[in-house]
Amino acid sequence: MSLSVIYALLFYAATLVLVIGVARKIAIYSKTPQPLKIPTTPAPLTTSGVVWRMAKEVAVFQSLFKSNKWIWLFGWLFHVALALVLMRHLRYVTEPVWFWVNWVQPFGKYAGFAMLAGLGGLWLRRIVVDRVRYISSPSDHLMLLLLMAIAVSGLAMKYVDHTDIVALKGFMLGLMYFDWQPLPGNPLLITHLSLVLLLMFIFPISKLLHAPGLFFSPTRNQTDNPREVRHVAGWSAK
Amino acid sequence: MPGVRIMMRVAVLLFLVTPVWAGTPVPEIPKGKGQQCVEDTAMMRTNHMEFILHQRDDTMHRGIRTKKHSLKECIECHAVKGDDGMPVSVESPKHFCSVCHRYAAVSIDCFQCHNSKPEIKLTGDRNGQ
Amino acid sequence: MKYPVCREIEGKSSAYVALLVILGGLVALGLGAAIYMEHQGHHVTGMNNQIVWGMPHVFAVFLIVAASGALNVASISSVFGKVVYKPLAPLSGLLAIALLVGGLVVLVLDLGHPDRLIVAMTNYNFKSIFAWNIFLYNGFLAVVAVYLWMLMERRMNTYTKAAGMVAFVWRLILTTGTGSIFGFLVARQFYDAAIMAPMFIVMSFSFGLAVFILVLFVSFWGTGRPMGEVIVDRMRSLLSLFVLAVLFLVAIFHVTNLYATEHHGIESFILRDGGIYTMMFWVGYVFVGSVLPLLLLNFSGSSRSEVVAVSAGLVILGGLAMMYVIIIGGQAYPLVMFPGYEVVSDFSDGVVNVYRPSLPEILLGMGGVAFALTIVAFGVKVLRFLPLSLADKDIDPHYRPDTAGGATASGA
Amino acid sequence: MANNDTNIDQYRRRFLERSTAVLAAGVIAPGVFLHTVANARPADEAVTSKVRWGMLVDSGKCKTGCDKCVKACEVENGLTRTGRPEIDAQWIRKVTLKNKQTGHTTSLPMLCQHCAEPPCVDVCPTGASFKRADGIVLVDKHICIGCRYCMMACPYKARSFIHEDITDQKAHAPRGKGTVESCTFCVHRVDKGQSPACVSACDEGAMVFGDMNDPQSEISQRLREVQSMEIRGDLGLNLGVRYQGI
Repeated sequence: MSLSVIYALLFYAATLVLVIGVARKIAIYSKTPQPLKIPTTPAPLTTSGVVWRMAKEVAVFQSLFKSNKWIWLFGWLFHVALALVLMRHLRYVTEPVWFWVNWVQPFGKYAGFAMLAGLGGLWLRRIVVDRVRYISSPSDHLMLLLLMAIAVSGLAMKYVDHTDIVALKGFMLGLMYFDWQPLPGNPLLITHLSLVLLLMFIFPISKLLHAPGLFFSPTRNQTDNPREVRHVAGWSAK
Repeated sequence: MPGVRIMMRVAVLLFLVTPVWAGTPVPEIPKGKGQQCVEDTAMMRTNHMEFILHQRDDTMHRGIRTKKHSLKECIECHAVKGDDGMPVSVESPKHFCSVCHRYAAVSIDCFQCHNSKPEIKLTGDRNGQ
Repeated sequence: MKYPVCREIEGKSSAYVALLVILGGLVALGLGAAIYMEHQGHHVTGMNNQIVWGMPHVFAVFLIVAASGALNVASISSVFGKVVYKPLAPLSGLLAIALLVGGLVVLVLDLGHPDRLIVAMTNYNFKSIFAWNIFLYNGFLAVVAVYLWMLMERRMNTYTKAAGMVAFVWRLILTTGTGSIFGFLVARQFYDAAIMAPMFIVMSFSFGLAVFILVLFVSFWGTGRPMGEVIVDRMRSLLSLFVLAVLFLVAIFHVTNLYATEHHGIESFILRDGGIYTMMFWVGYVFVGSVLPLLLLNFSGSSRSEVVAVSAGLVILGGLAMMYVIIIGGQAYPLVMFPGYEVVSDFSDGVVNVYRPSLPEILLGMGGVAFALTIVAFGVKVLRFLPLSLADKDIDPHYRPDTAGGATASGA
Repeated sequence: MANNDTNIDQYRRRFLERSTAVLAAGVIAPGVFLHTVANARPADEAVTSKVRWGMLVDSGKCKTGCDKCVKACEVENGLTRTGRPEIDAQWIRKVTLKNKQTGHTTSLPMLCQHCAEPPCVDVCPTGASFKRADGIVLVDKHICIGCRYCMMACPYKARSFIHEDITDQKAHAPRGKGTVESCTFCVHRVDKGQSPACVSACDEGAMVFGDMNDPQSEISQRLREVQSMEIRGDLGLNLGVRYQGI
């Protein structure tokens, strides 16, 4: 089997694992009982207040900011940069490319470096700070290293050894149209794609599930109205 | 489980709207004049910017005016004619550079200053002196 | 005396929200103006091939000069050990960063190619004072950020003095660099003078303090935090001193020029025949920006915070007028290429160059100011920059309740 | 593939055209180009500081009201007028001088003086303003950020900022919005062994162009013979453009 076929099949498999895996986790989260009202105060009293609070959590990591400035700095830097980088990558799966992706493009280019800096800071923390090193498991380190390796291989393609991105886009679109196109055999590209595939495979069983998990945090997503509304959830509902 | 049912419906819907019948959109790269580009095609596809960049600095700062990697020669050789028989500018999606650069959403700065069309030669190259 | 404590402002009042909305609107207008200028090209501005730097540069240079001056209060506290100023140091640092960022944004957005900012960061010509300034500006941001960290995180407090010292030296070099942008221009009659650097340093003291006073007082009025007479009086005398110092150096600058016959042309242009520039100089800078505030600060018989705030506002207006005279006036006067000859050409040789500021330019400049203030307004909400109290009993080591009378908390 | 064939034919025809042009130039050049400049440098050879290009302007021969040099420059480099002179690019301009004491008037062309110590190069933050080894001062528009500090620094007002979008540039004179430009001494012509367009266009023989480092060149001989001056010589910039008869 040729490289292109192997990677095409891998991409389908990885997508299935990612989508089904994360969906399954979300289903589990949604069924997990939340027996008590435990929003951390000061908490919003209305649903729209909760939406606003969640929006701030998602966009600026508010509670992290309040608890630790350094983790916030590196973490937020990494996530925002990642968002930009992902938007930049949309050009490989849209034709014609959405107009706003063209605008994001130049920023996404430098966001790669910011992403690496953020990850580097987070990893440094796990090495340098005694208490954090003690509680860090191998998987904590490995996830950071995997993300850093993805960033480095991506940046290397941009700045060191170019790859034929027109052919690459053909390959990616080919996957979507079920009309497979050849994948350029550039070693850096293969490395980059393999690492991303790995990430997709392990995402549903990794700590990266904090992404959907955030929305299910009872301390964040509950309204502070235990006296006004009777709280009924989970096992206590029966 | 209503959640799972909804997700399955969405999955089916996504599958339905995916245009399986259409072929993958790939750019049709116009052929240049002559038999062969100045470098191997695969090399040009990945590294043309490096060649042009290197030549640009050599020409600009050191006065080296060899033609092999000169942008002017790229434009001459790869000009694409429009409906009116005249070479099209980079604004046109048919322009040699535009075809791929639009596809890959990579902006080109060259043509803010450089002409993207070959010079119209009236009496050859001898209007000097 | 209690240890001075800074706290975030609550930032939920409708006045605060309104402030953010207004500032945000101004920033959006400025950004829109910049996009318009870049898209159309600079022909939509008042700038042309004779007056190459215009309104954006007046605002940008003012903001950059004021930025280094805004750090003064922090320096006085950390470097020179004046306890009274200690609670003001964090705000001073924040304002310094905000003003510099605001100024740089304006400068960058006015470039012919703001998209090539990365080129400016990766290609350096070390003979250019401009390239040095890029280092100095970025370095200033980093140095002040570290200084704020040392200042605001308790376990780092021991390094505050060292970091404050570095920041202080850095800001002096930075303003020297800004002044030298003009001082190194051998071609132009009005620039090309070594005194530009010290003059800019003193200007930074004055303009920076004026901006600091306004921001401080307004935020105290807005939050209802108590402010005593001691701090207001310190600000009053400090501003008065700086305004006087600038006036002195400006006078020296012109007197030196007037002594050399070669410079009589440009001096009579600025001081006597320059129309708008002469007006800007005498009315804008000398009267409104210097004499009036000096009178208010020293002879109005009042050291109420309102009087000091109004004076600070006048100093800022005078500062902008001075920047206009230096930057635009200096370019309006024709280049002297052929001494002793009358020069005529179809390219504005030998005539006073005309400049009409356009709306987009002004909006861009205002946008930069608004952006700087947005950073401050947002900064005091999310981090502990603003002191809880500047009442005499909280900050003055020599405070004795019996002698202070009823003067405490008068400012609020 | 008829289309392809014609392409190849065109390619061949052009190739032949060029070869003959080069051949002809090689044969005729020694005679025709004698009064212009030294032999053209091979295309793959870098410029060196052995050569210093310079120009001598004889203001005595320069006629008031004549602007052939200005027009030639515009045609050669594709400079177009926008109708708003304050933002028009001006690489070379005619200046009329009137002595305030004596009333004597002189006319002369002003252009980039191609200083040996150019202030524009000193102040440029990115190094976009640079001097080629052979003394020609240029703007590398690829790294020009459009800050206009060089325009502030130039004692001769020789530089222009491009205020608008430009299309259909000459292939040998790329220029675009947001960058600064100035007289290039027609570097593309000089590299081919020709004189700048303005010099070729001047019927009065008021402009001489050549290698100031070569004692045998016409410009060096003239500079030895006649009294010449540099504009704002007080700045000590060692100019590549000298004036005679001011």
